[in-house]
Amino acid sequence: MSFIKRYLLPRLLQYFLVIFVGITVVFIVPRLTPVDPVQEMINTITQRGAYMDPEAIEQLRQSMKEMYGLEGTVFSQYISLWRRLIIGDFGPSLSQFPTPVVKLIGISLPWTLGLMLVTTLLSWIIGNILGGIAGYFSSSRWSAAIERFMMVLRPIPYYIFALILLLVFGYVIPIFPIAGGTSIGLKIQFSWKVIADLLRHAILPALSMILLGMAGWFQTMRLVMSNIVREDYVMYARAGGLRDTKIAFNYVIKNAMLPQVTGLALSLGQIFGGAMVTEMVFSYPGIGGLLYTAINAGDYNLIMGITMFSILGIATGALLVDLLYPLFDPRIRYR
Amino acid sequence: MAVLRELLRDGKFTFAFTVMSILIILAILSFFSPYDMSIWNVVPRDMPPSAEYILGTNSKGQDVFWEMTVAIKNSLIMAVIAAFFSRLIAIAVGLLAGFKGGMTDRTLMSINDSFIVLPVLPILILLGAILKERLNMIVLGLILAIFGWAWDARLIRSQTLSLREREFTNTAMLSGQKVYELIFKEYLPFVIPIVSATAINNMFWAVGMEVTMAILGLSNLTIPTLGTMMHWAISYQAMLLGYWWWIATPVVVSVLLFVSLYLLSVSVSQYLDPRTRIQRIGTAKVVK
Amino acid sequence: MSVLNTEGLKAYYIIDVLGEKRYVRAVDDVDLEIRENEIYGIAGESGCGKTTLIKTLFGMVEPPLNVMDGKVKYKMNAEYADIFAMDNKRMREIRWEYISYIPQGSMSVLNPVQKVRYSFEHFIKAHRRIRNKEEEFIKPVERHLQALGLPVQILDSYPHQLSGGMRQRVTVALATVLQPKIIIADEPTTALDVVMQRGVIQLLKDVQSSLKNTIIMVTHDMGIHANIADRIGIMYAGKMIEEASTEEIFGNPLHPYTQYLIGSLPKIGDKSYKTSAPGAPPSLINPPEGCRFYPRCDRATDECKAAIPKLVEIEPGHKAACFLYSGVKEDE
Amino acid sequence: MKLRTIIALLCVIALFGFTLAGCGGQQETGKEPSQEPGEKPAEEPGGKPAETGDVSRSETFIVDVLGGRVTTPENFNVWAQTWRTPDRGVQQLMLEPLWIVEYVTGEVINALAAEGPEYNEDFTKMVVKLRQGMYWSDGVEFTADDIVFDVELVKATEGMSYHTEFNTYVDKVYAEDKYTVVFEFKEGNSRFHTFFVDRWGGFRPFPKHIFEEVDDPVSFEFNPPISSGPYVLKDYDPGGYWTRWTKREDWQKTPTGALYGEPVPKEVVFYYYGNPEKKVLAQAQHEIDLIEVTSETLKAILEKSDTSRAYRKEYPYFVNVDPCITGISLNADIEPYNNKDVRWALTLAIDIVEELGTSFDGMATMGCLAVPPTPVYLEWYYKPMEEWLRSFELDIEVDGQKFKPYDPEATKRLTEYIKSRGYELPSEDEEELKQIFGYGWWKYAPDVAEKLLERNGFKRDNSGKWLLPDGSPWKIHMVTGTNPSNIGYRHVFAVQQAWKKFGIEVEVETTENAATLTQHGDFDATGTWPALEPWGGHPDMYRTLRSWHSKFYKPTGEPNVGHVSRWHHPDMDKVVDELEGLDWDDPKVIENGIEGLKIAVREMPSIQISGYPGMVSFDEQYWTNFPGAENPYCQPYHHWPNLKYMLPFLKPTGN
Repeated sequence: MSFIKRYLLPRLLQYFLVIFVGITVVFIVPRLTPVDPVQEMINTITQRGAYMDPEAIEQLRQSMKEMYGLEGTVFSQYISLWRRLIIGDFGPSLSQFPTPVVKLIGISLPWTLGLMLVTTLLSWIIGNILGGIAGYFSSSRWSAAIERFMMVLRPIPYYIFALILLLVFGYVIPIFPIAGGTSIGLKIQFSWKVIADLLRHAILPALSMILLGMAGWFQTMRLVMSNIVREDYVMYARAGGLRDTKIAFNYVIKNAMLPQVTGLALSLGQIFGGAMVTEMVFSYPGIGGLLYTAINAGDYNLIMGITMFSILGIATGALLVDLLYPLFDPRIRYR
Repeated sequence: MAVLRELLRDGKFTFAFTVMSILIILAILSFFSPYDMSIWNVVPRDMPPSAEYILGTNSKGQDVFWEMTVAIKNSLIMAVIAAFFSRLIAIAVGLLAGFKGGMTDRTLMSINDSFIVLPVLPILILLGAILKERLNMIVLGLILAIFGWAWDARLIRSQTLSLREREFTNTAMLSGQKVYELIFKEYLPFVIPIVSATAINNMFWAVGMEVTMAILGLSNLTIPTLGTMMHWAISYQAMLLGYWWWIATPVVVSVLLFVSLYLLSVSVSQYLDPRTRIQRIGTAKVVK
Repeated sequence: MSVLNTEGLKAYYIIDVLGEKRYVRAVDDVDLEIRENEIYGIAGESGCGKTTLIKTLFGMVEPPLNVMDGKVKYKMNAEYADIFAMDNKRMREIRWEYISYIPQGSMSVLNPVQKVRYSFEHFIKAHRRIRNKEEEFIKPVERHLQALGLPVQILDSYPHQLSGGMRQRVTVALATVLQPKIIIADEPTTALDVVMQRGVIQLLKDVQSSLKNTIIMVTHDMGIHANIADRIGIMYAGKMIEEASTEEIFGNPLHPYTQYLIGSLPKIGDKSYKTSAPGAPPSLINPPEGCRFYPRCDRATDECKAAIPKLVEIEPGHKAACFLYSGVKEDE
Repeated sequence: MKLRTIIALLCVIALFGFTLAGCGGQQETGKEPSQEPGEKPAEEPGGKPAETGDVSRSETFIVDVLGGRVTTPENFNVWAQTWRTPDRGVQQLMLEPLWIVEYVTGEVINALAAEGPEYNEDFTKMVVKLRQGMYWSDGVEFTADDIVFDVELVKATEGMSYHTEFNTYVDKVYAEDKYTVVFEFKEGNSRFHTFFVDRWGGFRPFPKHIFEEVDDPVSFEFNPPISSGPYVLKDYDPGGYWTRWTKREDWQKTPTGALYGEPVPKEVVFYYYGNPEKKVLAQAQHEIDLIEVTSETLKAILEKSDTSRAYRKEYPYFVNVDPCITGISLNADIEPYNNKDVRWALTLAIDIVEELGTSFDGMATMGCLAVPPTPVYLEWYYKPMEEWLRSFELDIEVDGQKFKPYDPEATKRLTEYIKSRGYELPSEDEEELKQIFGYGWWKYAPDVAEKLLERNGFKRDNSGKWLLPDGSPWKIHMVTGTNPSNIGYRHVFAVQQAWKKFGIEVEVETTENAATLTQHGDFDATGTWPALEPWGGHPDMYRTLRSWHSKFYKPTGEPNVGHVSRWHHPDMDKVVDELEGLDWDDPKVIENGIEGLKIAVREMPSIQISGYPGMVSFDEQYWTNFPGAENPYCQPYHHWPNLKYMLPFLKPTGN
């Protein structure tokens, strides 16, 4: 059982250590900013003209600080954070007090998960297939053409790309809605109509992410693939008169997929962080937009709640890779 | 120079090198700009490209061409700083962790993984709020360097691990070679291809991050960069009002920049890859 | 009785340099006759076209390599078949079955993520229908390994778990598992240390003597040739410049280049050898006019600069391409 | 190997399951607060299940949401202290206040109140008469009991808006009869009723019969909400982008119905489209009827949509009735901005024409007083004060004469600029132009500014850059938000240009935390309101001037309470104290206000530049008779609570 002692336990320890450090950083950094959640709240309320008596503001500030649990030293806040996190309580949102953070996340997370899961998987699959084909037949003309296309596609600034998609498919050829996650009046229930509507709203954001994401996967896959095609063991298998399909699957794709699977596991971990810019461009409901609001409102608890999800997601993804990779690639040992 | 001449045999490299040279020349041109880019209303607004204003003018009353030169300079400086410093950290951590193993490895990888799991964009936004007006291109470059090394340190570490397995390490160790000598003489040559390829990827990432932050309005908007140019163009509705020259300029420049960086990365790593290197040297001898 | 022969074989790499086509004449007008039941060695400096020659012999011609002229014929069922006239399917079928290949650098020729067993399985299944796995696959392979003195356990190992010598022996076992008529071995010992080399060489010898087939052995190491080859061909700059039995080559080398090669040989088994001749091999894009060796040859005459000597029989069974022995020119 | 495989797999599965289970569990606990007593399970108010696309566009009025995406879409409890995006229909359609300001006509409308408040002599008691025959949307009558209950509940509940205010002032509140509420105060307060005046906020009554069943009125979601206004909630987007309201059948029983008749649209949808460019696209496709935008965005819409029109049909398009004054606030608490001369010098270094040209392409009403230059305030303050402004002198001599900084020609200079940009002036009549572009501003006098600075020890270095009196370089740190459509943002960048031109180093920080920074005094200059807005529909300047009272002064570093400039002056204290003793309908209020504004001119605590040049775009595809400049029957914005009073006047086009 030396595997457990020598590899698994230390690796798990590292896993928790990483989460611990991540959470600590996310706790400290917002508190170093000049943002004061109480002030931001008072400003949001008064900015638009709601009249607050100057005398009342002072008292309000004090009472809000108490309610928000921002009284006391940073260290005691930190201790109480862990006390809460251990029992799975993220506390109330400060900007939407007293709505619990988990509830806010619960509203937004399904949108994010739905969108990101599908786009991450699809861009991975399409990118790898295209990249694989282009890498395998790297000398063919259309392989070069598709490579050039991807090369130019990938670096287009995402925001601009998304905006162009929106202009083209939302305005010039108005086949997709330009904002939101649902049509006016839609009640979420299980019917084909509802699913079709949800899909219609998700297509543009998804498309923008799939296209650019795909280009990234394509490029790495093509690179890996064209390297593997030149590997000696592929040449050798060919010399041995193996069938092309056998070579393609057992010798090229199987080996090329290894780094890509790692990449997929980590990207899947990242989806908990949401897609801030996508959600902003397409006005799509989700966790990224929520995080942006939280940061700007100095909503410490909400920031913590959302980033905690993404930290857990990525850390687990990385752990997954470390634990499973040796099963796929015998060259790597647990160490 | 010989290396360059050899690289220039590659059509991809030639293209990328040409584009990059043009961009660098443009960046240098920025020092001869007739306008101070922090001053608005120095030229008529919203003029399409003409002989007088090669790339037209924007709604702030600035010449887009000269704005672009400054933007290229600033974005490049930022990207190079980010790439350079993150490489330093990545090499140090990767080699050390891979070579030493054990506790050192575990500690370093814990730190490394902590950086990997941290959500970069939110933290950048928060850091931007802390640094406020001190957030110039150099500082931004350094910040991005702090967040841009972790992945590559892991790569370098695993490369070092596999090098450690090779026989020459044992031979070297047994023959009493000093550790740093071993690392610098024997390992670094294998690590350099990763470093150069990832350096270019890192610049790619840094410029992308800057663009994202600027579009969100969170970088220093008074400094022209590719990102802030897009920010101003978007917020003045250049796209909808048909001032295509204003929005297209930074987009095209950044695509060109990225494409040339990508091609550079591909051809340089091909050049440096020990395996293709042997082939290439083999043929090079033949070709001579 | 030749089992494989070539006639005026020309295989060039075509390289596109800035829109201009250039030819690298890696194999330039080579005639070969390789006999049944012999070990034929091909020697020469690196970059002289050895590897290209055996690629061409094996029919593995892919761009940028092109066969410009000439034929490669295998003797099959008492007839000579031009391999460049065969279709891909036929090519695929005769490989391993009729002619197999032991690659250079066994380090990376086995798929790193699959056990050795599967390499055997794939190579065999590509040519034989296996209905009963136990009877038709596992047992014969195990017998084969045992016959070659290899432990059966290697089948369940990953390539990286084997030593370099063991991996090379696996490739020998793989190349011989279908008992082909011809085996081409491309520098099978280069990456190994001296002890390992001996083992592999001995294995090859044993295989040949039991199968009574032909081995074409390429290496720059004259020591190995001395050890194993029956006949040796010396290549220089894409051309075959001398061919004779091993004793003849070592005892009576004719061509100045061969003399250099033999003369600089320190002792058998030493991997490194001194530079065989002053200067470097010529460019294969713009080879020197006339004899390709004349710039490095201290016995060169004006004739050598003007014309290319043809490989002709100087003594029985001993061919050389040098104006010192024969005035026959290549007609170009 | 095999054993390892299994262990590794098991570990991963366990971890993932653990994580997921954790999330699932948390989500469930998250639902708990919605299990409050008194809350009915959410059901479709209309009764029939909604389908997609069941919106009859010709009967639906669709408008924008200024507050953006709603993060808690199921929560309609706007009485909790925190932000609930009230402009998604909650304040415009669902709720009626007691009183509401109408800044276009300059009046305070009695909504749920029947008439204005009645105070006693020493302002310790206030009587409010309620409008009779008003009903909540669930059929319960609105009475004095609601108000009494509301005030008492708020007093008792920490975390509800106005909790502090009501506790500070209200001693007793009781119903004299069914429609009369009496407030007794702990101390005299002549402006207490303004807490109930709706001007984009204010206390709006909530239904007693719902809230009295609730344990925790702060976390209570008030869903489905009960309306006092003419519309009720139909449904809302779980993602938070749209909220849909439908007209009450008993709309007569609301103040809107009683005052203006039946609102025309059958349904109103509040839809947040996101970034400005999306709003343009949405309106170009006739998917949104009313939006607020920037000048560039408006230009784009007018180009793309034939049916869209702005507040003014032709240039300069902008809304000149918005009751906010915009410009630059200086931190008058820190060196060197605590020096009046410096503040005046910075003002005179701005060329108003260039400023307005850069920021809004000339589309704004210039205003040099601490009061917005809307038509009603022009009448109340700018016109009466013009003579004084013309003769106002600064304590500095130019050519042997005291310098008179006021520039009545500024309007003319601005119209010249407008013509040079190729726009057509909306009128040739000088008076009319003054109504639109303002009465005048301060002279562009960098020479005088130079003198003002020099006499305070400022010097220029060799390159012409200004140095502080101590010889160090002068760098102004300006702060503004990240939203380019924000008016303050535009001013900050335009003024930065002016000051740079004058030779001062200026750094602009754009940050999402501009609010905190300004409130903590972490800035030199900012685009935050240079003076607090007055009531908008009432000449009383109490609200604006009071924020400059010295009793609210806090030193820089401590959170601010009064105006962000932290400026204060004994003369201003006196004016404010006097105002406090006046009933707000007392005619002397204007006199007093003029006194206060004069002090603000002399001292220049912050630089007022222009009115809030709002840009709205109406789409006339489905609806017409919008309150544009030619027929300003009501304020034109979709986010002001007065929207409900616009709805009875809309006319369907039948498209």
